[in-house]
Amino acid sequence: MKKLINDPADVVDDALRGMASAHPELRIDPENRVVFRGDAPVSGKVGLVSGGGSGHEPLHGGFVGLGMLDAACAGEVFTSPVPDQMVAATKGVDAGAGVLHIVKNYTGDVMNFEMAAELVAAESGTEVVAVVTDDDVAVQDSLYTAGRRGVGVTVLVEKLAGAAAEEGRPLAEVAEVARRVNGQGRSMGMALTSCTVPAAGKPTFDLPAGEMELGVGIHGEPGRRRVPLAPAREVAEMLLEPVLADLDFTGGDGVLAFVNGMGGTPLLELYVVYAEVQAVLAKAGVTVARSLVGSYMTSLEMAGCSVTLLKVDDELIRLWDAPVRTPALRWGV
Amino acid sequence: MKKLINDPADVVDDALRGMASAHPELRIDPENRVVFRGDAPVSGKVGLVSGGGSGHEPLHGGFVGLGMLDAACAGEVFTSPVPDQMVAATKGVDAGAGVLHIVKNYTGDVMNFEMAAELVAAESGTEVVAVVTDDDVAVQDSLYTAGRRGVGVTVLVEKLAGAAAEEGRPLAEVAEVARRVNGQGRSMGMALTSCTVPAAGKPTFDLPAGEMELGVGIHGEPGRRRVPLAPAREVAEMLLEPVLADLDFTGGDGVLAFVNGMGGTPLLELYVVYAEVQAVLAKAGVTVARSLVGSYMTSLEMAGCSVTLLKVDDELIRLWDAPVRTPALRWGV
Amino acid sequence: MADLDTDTLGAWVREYARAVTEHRDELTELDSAIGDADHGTNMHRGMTAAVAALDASPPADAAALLKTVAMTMISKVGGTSGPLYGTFFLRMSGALDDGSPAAFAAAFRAGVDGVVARGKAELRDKTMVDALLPASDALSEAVGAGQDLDAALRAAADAAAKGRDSVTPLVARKGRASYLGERSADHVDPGAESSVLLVEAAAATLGRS
Amino acid sequence: MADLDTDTLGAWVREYARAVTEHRDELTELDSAIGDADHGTNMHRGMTAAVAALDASPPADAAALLKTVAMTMISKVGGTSGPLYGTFFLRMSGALDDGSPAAFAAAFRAGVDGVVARGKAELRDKTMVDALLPASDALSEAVGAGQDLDAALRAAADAAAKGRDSVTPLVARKGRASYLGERSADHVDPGAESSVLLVEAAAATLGRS
Ligand SMILES: Nc1ncnc2c1ncn2[C@@H]1O[C@H](COP(=O)(O)OP(=O)(O)O)[C@@H](O)[C@H]1O
Ligand SMILES: Nc1ncnc2c1ncn2[C@@H]1O[C@H](COP(=O)(O)OP(=O)(O)O)[C@@H](O)[C@H]1O
Ligand SMILES: [Mg+2]
Ligand SMILES: [Mg+2]
Ligand SMILES: [Mg+2]
Ligand SMILES: [Mg+2]
Repeated sequence: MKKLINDPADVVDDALRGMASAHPELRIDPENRVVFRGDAPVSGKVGLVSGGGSGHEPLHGGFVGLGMLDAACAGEVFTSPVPDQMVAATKGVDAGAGVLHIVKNYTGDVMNFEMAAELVAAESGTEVVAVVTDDDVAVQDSLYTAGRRGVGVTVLVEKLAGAAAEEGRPLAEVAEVARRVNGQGRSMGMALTSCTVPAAGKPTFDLPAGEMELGVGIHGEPGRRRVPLAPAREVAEMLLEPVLADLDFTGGDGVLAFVNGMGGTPLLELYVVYAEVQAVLAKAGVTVARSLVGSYMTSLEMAGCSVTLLKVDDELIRLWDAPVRTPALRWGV
Repeated sequence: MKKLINDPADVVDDALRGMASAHPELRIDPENRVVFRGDAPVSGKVGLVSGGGSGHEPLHGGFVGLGMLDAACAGEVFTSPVPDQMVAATKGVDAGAGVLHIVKNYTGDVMNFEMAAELVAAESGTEVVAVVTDDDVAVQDSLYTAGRRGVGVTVLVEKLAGAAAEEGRPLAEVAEVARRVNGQGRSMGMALTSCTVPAAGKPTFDLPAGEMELGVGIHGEPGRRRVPLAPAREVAEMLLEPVLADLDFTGGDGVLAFVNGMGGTPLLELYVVYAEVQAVLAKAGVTVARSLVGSYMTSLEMAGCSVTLLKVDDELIRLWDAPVRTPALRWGV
Repeated sequence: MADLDTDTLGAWVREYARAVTEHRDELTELDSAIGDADHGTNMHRGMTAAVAALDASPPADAAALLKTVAMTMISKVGGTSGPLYGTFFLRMSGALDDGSPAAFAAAFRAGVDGVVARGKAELRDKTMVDALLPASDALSEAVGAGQDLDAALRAAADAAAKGRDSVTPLVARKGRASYLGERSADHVDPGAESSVLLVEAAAATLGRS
Repeated sequence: MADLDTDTLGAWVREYARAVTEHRDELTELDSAIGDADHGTNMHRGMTAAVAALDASPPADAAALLKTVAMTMISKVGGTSGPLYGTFFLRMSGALDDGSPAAFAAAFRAGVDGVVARGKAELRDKTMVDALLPASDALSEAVGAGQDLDAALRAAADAAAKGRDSVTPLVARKGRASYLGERSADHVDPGAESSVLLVEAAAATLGRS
């Protein structure tokens, strides 16, 4: 295992220490491993809390700030944070207008956030609403699975619901934006290599030269099937085909197209993929209204990418363009 | 070789195509492989042109926009662009106030920019000044080398000289800022893995498990020496020791500390490194005034990092904080 | 054989902590194949912390002991196993009546019911439930039939192992492994394996006490 | 033996293009060891484009031919080798007088002087100059001594190869390889190798014409 870390057991604490130094505009609670907006709780504003296992940086801590999250809980690598962290985050951002939990659909994340909400309900009058993201079309959303995973759309939910909250809208409306974004977004990912969980010390799976995994998630879990390595052009088709089959993205005000790097894939390649995604969408009659290209929701050093499409309308475009000031997404301010 | 590309020969053109789609605010000349600010030439403003081999993204194309570069020339992977590109870029950004060429100190880059400047001088009255960056302390700056390489400080020169140009300052002053930044900045890099040049098809060098290269550049070139893998704490010391030995960074208004990822290293690890860099600096009595952590000047999918320190003063801090709107660095606007 | 008390239950917890540490890499390896390569790390972190918590402030009684283990799992593990094993010990703690084998069997059943309520897994979904439920059934049945705790826990451990093995060929329908579809078949479920270790630890300590 | 003309010089350029294509991977391999793994790709891209440019609009005379090669190298290669080989052909083009061996030798020297002027490398810096300069000296000397072009170019090719080999044990002092310090010793310089191919291509074509 070749990593720039100290003891694998300390990697999350060490990284939070680095984040705290590098981002004095954030407030980091090292005990609870919560990254707060420096000015949280923001009076009158609905608080947005998310969190999940570490190893997906900049998600979620890198999305804390004006116009996005109020707090993010960092779990161990690829392990959901614990309820105590979520309770601390929820209390820390509660300004009386209620708190939205943005939860990626993984059994552990859902259960821990549920327990946190139960604890908050028992302890205080804070109103908490949870929205679960589940946009990964690689997984069948059926009784025979844990449901679709929450992947790329989570970043978009955090931005768009964050903008809605920043406008001073009430909890129900902010939650509604989050739910709508999740409902209108779909993703599909692939990997060229596995990643290595620091504490495990070796790659989670073997991926021989000449092969790639289709339908991977963001935890180094193997995908749905293994296929021969293909040019970016075909990869774009393989990723978009199930996405476009799952939801009609044509017409309307177009889509937000998001090509996400898994961590080990250079930006040069992500732009190559984006060019091919554009081409596939143009052929399918899908108009791109906004785009995002970069490594925003990663799986440690895994090489690969995912594509997320979100149907947008005037309101979502306005919320997307609204000011945001976080370590990883910043504009308009 | 596992890459998200089509034909290795097309990788630069394909990526520029993707950039053009993803960033409608830029104007990309695909023939000349030049990324322009959408509003170039900006009336009354000194034009800033840089460029270099591809494979270092977001450098340089990702730094084109308000407050930074006016144009960037993309060469083949790890190969300096050709004079024709630089001539096209220079003409395209010339608004009468002259043009600054920001050139990383590599023999090829320097010669091609020199030839371009000769061509521009022969063809037009455009005043061109070149500033060469050479901040890499891994290389001895002596008669027996090609001089120190231009690495991390180049990003800072582009930001700070770009802000000076945006203020409407004359070419001589903008060039002076660029030279001052280069003179006050030092860097040192390391690699955990090699990268693979697409056209070469295999890793440039072998780096066995348990070993790392110290003093690497950003072209997958082997470093100065190979040492056993060490914890982030020691890596930070090994990188900073020669940097701090080369220039006195104590006192004054402190430094801008820049931890740069080489492409294949996840942000989680960069923050771990940043935490250790902070600790070393604190012990050495160096105050951090500003910081930057991320993969801004990469070497394809190489795993590793570099550390750059820049001595700053009030003026440089003001220029750093000035608005910038580019794909990869954006704030204040 | 003495009734179960704080010491004997403490021995169970310590033995389980030892076992998950011994099998840490194996559990993580199982989780690499059909999950995210953290189950051994998770269980090790949680049980080590549980033992440390017991050492730091020795619990007043058996219920307090189980509650300490529960709260430590819930606040130190995260992921799927943290809430589930946490709920298991929490419900056991609440249900434990006296130190009799019957009380233990009833508390164990309450714990397993808690896991099912929290995780909503059914038998043959290929989760820890496939080891825990048969174990609980075997334990209750043996105790009900008047067997001593030693024999009853041995039967429970056998049933847990049989349950784990019976779902190995199946396709997972809950948790991360379900994302793999057909590819999850013919792999041992890591949570079922850690549950087998839990019951074996009980047999190795409580049964002999 | 006929004097050098557009056709024979064209044959040289085409043979060189063929040779760098044949040795592309080898040149890149040499550049991997002490550089950035692109020299073969660079030379292949440039010379293939040069041949295509000659095919697209056949040059009027020998000077025009060399100028087309020069401008193509300068505008298609980049890196270090683009400006240097471009300058070589550009200076040759400007210096070529008539089709005599003496004129060729003088033009070749002008080309090499151009490389030295542009790159400022000295002998034993371990660059292409260590192949080109001895080749130029040998060529001038042989032609001056009245040898025919065939023999003169063979002597030049031998001198280029000897020059390349003589610097292999040395530490590079120019270009990317100089960054490696001591680690650059005992590696063949890729540019010296591509220069040997250039002179060998001349011997294989011009010498026999
Ligand atoms: N819904 C569920 N109910 C009961 N057990 C479950 C459920 N989902 C998953 N599990 C168990 O959890 C185990 C995985 O635990 P762990 O790896 O620690 O958590 P995570 O999957 O969050 O990484 C699985 O092997 C399975 O036995
Ligand atoms: N200053 C110089 N003068 C002459 N030749 C040089 C000089 N610097 C480097 N070279 C030659 O250039 C070769 C490398 O060319 P190439 O790999 O195409 O360019 P780059 O080094 O820019 O990647 C070296 O092997 C060396 O022979
Ligand atoms: Mg996990
Ligand atoms: Mg090069
Ligand atoms: Mg797991
Ligand atoms: Mg090279």
